[in-house]
Order: sequence, then structure tokens, then C-alpha cells
Amino acid sequence: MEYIYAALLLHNAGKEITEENVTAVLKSAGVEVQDARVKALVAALEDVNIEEAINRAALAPVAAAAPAA
Amino acid sequence: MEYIYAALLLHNAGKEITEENVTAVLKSAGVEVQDARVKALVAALEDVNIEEAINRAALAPVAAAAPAA
Amino acid sequence: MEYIYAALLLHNAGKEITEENVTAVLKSAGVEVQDARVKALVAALEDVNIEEAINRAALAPVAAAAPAA
Amino acid sequence: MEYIYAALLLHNAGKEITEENVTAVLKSAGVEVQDARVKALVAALEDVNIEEAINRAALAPVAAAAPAA
Amino acid sequence: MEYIYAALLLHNAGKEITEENVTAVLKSAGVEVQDARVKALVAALEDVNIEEAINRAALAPVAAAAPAA
Amino acid sequence: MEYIYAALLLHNAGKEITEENVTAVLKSAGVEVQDARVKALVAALEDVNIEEAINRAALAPVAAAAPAA
Amino acid sequence: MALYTHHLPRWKRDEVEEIKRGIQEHPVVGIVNMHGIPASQVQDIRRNLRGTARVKMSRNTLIERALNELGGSVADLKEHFEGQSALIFTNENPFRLFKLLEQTKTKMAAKPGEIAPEDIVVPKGPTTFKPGPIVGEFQQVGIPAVIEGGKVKIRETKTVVKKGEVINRKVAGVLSKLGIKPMDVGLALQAAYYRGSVFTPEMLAIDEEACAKKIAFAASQAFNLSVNAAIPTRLTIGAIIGRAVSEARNVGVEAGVYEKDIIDLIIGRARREMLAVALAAQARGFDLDEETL
Repeated sequence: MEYIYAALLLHNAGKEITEENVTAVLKSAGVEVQDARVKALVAALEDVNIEEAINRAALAPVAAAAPAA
Repeated sequence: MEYIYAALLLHNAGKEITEENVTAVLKSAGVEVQDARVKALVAALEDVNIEEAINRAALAPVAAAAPAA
Repeated sequence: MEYIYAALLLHNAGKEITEENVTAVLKSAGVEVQDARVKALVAALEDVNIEEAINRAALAPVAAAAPAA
Repeated sequence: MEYIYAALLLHNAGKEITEENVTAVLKSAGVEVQDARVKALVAALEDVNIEEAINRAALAPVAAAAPAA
Repeated sequence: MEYIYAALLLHNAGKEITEENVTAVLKSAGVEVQDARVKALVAALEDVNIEEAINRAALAPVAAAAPAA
Repeated sequence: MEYIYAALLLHNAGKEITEENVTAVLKSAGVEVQDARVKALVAALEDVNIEEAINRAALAPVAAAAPAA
Repeated sequence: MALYTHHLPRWKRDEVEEIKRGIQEHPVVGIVNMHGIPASQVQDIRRNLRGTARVKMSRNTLIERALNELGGSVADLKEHFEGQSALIFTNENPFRLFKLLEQTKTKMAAKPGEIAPEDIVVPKGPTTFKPGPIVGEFQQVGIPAVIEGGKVKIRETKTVVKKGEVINRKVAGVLSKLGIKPMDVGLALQAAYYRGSVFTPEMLAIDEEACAKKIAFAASQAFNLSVNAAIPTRLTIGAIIGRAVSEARNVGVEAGVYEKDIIDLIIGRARREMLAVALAAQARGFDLDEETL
């Protein structure tokens, strides 16, 4: 989830989620950045309203991780 | 989701999820393969216990939000 | 489940789920294809609304949708 | 939430959650870092098993009300 | 959770939640107070209607409980 | 409920819940302490596994209790 | 063999050859039972199958001879002869052939001596019959009837024949008067030959609901994998974000990181903990003040 956290961090900081920015954040955490994953993430986020997704998560019962059976 | 299905297919077929294999499967389905996405997929799955990840319920916020309505 | 994954891959790729296509995908993943199973799958899916089945899954996120045999 | 995202990013990257590391990550995202908040974060997380905490549901009161409807 | 207990104790006692007051309560319980956490707490509570948050919590339901299954 | 918060604060701080300690915490918050209530509380909590009660509350809600009011 | 062949009249010889050709020219050969299907319906079925499958009716002996002459695994079809057999030739998928034939089945009135394909139920309610001997006929087969408003009325819903039981003459008569058509009539596929194997109806009947369930299951597996491994796709990116946000909230609340976004969650948590302890204390004699609850 490192890549996602990096994106959320940028979003919360009011910064644009670009390949460059995501890479910089990941590097600052000592992550060995894989360009392909950054690209994939940024591409996937292009069509998403992050704010909305975050708010939906707030509504969702957080139990998410529930080990399925 | 094509890339994910390709990975699942390989996993079920007992084949390794390599860039080569994923690409071959996607091509066989007529997908115009994006190398970066293949790379991202393979990289992301490297340390993942697929069996576990498959069976662990990931709450879809959409779904979750629904009852709220 | 390989056969099902192959069908979903094709569906997601916007390709028709024909015997030929399913066979090609399975072969590309190194699966020893059983013709009868391909035929059974294709015949069954003719009357299945895949989109609807997928959406059902999205709404019932609990992984334990239980493999119906 | 930037501070928490930074902490989780470090955790996921296998790095220690120290004031220094958190600060570096936040700065890389262009956040104007408040030392007190970093200190508070690191102190709060000191004795916490993050892996466990991640999966432990934090009741969202908002959501909660909804199902009742 | 000591810090939040202290804050709620003050709130219930009709006292203002200031750094000074929180610190005094914590100290009276023998807690080694970390100034940064007190600051963070007081800052976080600044614009919060505690009464409302409490009432929302009272409504809070089982959301989380769901996981097990 | 100042008295309970005081007890929880002590519990979290790893201190014993004695009449003396509870009284000290309450006083630090400017509460006019009623000795009888402190006595009753300390006596009542003697047999309560606070840790367990807290954990239960974290996962499932106590909301049910509300109607009692 | 050759000698025996000579004894066949010319038309039979031609018939056998035609059957053999049909088998050789089609990947799928089905064997169906035509017994009891009215000629008119056979016409309908043929019309429905046109372009997809060809029905070849012939005498069982001639079909058998053709199969024998061809030999090999296709001859195993003989074991599935039942009643008045016919062959059906198609280039279609055998599973689809089975479905097609099922779809050509229609409901017909029951004849005495036939077996009920399912429970035959006569529903309660008014009928159009005027009072008369019909009431006695109903009662004889166990259908409680009364006269109401000058018409015969069935008093309660009755199962008159259970699945698998024989429909006797009296019941068949009553059912036909009531217009109840319990029989599935159509080409029943006894077996189909395809690429060296003979498939029975059990093998050919596909459970579409089960298939849909598998699709749903596979889709949720893919969804899970995408979210749990944080592989963003258009479909799952929202869920992945949600997951990350939830995790962050969980950690924040659990650890008591006092941030604005989650402070209300932390308050709620503390409040619930307080309530839990308060209730436990109450159960042991500590009086709660009203504002607690």
C-alpha cells in the first residue's frame, strides 16, 4: 500500500498526484520506487474523485480487513 | 481488470506470474498490452500471498456506502 | 476456475466468449484444455448475464461467496 | 491525516517511524511540518502494534447511524 | 487513550479543555505527560463540538462487529 | 461521567483504582468530589475486568445500553 | 456381413448409407426418443431446429445397423436407444444442442399410464363447471369440490399425482377437463456423441445459476486481489483508497493520534469505553447519573 499512502499524503497536502511527486514521497521513505507501479497508480487515479472515495470510506464500516472465513 | 484476471488464470493454472506469461495471456485475449501495467502487476504481486489475498474480503466502499442511503 | 477466469478476462477485454477465444486464452496460460469443458462453459454463459453476476459480487464483497461447487 | 499517512508509508516501507523519518516524508510532499504534531504522532505510535491496529475497526459513528434507518 | 479521557473528564466537569487543564489531570493520575500530545489533542478539539461527537457515538452501532463472520 | 473517566484514566496510566487516586484525579479537574460515589465506584470496579470491557467496546458498540436511560 | 447386406432391400440400404453419412459429416450426433410426440409437434420442432440441427427419423434397426457398420465409439450410442429413436445431427456444441431441445419442449395433456414429470397440483378456486357428475369425478380423485354460486368450486389445493407416479385414467380425465397440461413433450436427448465420447443428459444439462455464481465468485476474488495487493484498476481504485483511509483511521484511533479528521472517532471510542465500564460498574452497585446514558 506504500504507493497508495504516498498518493493520499499528497492529496491531503493539497499537492497534485503526479508521477514525479509520488516518486519523491516514496523515495523520501526509502522505498525503492518501481516506475511502472507509479505510472499505473497515477493513471488509475486520473478518473477518480479521491475526495469522494475518502468520504465513502468514512461512511463504510471500517471492518474492511475482516479475515474472510 | 484484465490484468488481474490474467494473473489469476496463471495462478490457477499453476504457472508463474511473470511479465512474459501475463503478456502472453493478455495477447491471447486480444488485449493491447501495456508493458508498464504488466510490470506494475508483476511487481505488486511479488510479495503477495495470492491465495490469501484472493480470499480476504476487501470491502468495497461503494457497497458499504449503499446501506447508508 | 481457470475456465471462468478465461471467460472473465475475455469479457473484460470486450471480446466475445467463444470456444475459440476461451481455448486460446487457456492455452496461452499453459492449461491443457478440455474441449467439453470449454463447450459447456460457452453454452452456459450464453444465458448468463455476466455484468450482473459481477455486480452481484461487488455488492456482496464478503469473499466467501463460496465457490458453488 | 497527512501525518498518519506518512507513518503508514514508513511502516509499509519497513522503515522505523521516527520524528526524523516522518518529517522527511512530510517535507517531500511539500507539507509545512509542525514539529509538535510529529512528536505527538511518534509518541502515540510508540507502543502500538500497527499491523494489528490497521485491521482493528475504528467505529465510524456517522456510518453507524445509517443502517438503523 | 489517557489524553482523551482527561479531555472528556474535563468536558464532563464543565471545565475548559486547555493544555494546562489536561496536563494537570494527567499528572494527577501519575501520567508522564508529553507536551506534544497535549498540544495535538487540544488543537484537534478546538473546532469540535464534543457534545455532538458524543451523541453521534451513542448512536454508533454495530458496523464494526460485522467482520467476524 | 467524570467518575468513570477518572477510573479509566487511572487504568490506562497503569495506576490502581483506589479511592485516593480517583479523588485526586477528579479534584485536579475541579470536580467537587462526593466521597460516597467514589467508594461505590471503587467497590464496584473491584470485580470488573476493565481491559475486557474496553476491548468489547472497541469492537462492538454499547449503543444497546442507551435505551436504559 | 457383406452377404447379409445383400439381403437389404435397396431403400433400406440407402437409408443406412444416409444415416452413416449424417454421422460422418457432423461432429455431434444425438439420439432422441420420439415416442408419443404428435406429428404436428414434430413439424414444429423440425422448423425450430432448422439451420441448427437435422432430425433423422428411421427404424431403430436401421440406425443400429448404421452404427454397427461405422463401429468405434460412436456405436456406444446404441446403449441409449429408448422407444422410437431418431438421430439428430448438428455442428453445434452438444451442450447447446441439449439446451435447444429442452427449449423445444411444450406442455401437453397427460395420457393415462404416463408418469408425472413433477408433482401435479390442482389449485383451489372456482371452475367454470356447472354442478353435475363432475363433482363426483373430482371427489374420486381426491379433489374436494363444492357448489358455490351455481358453479363447481375446488375447496383446497391438492397434489393429485406425485412426481414419478403413474397418472391413471380417472386423473388424466379430470386434468384434461381442468385444462392442466403436466407433460413435457419434445425431443428428449438420450445421449450425444462428440469426439469419441458419449455424453449423457446429466452431463449435458448445465446449471446456469451455478455458473453465474462461479462468475460472481471469480469476480470477487479478482476484486479482493486487486484491493489487497493494492493493484489499482479503474474498478477497484476507489476501494483501494477506501482501504488505505480506513487503515489510517484505524491506526489513528487505536493509537490515539489526535488529528482533526479522526478526533470525533476517538471521542466516540472513549465514550463507548466509558459506557462499557460504567455499565459493568452499574451491574455491581454503582449508581449511574442520568447524563451518563
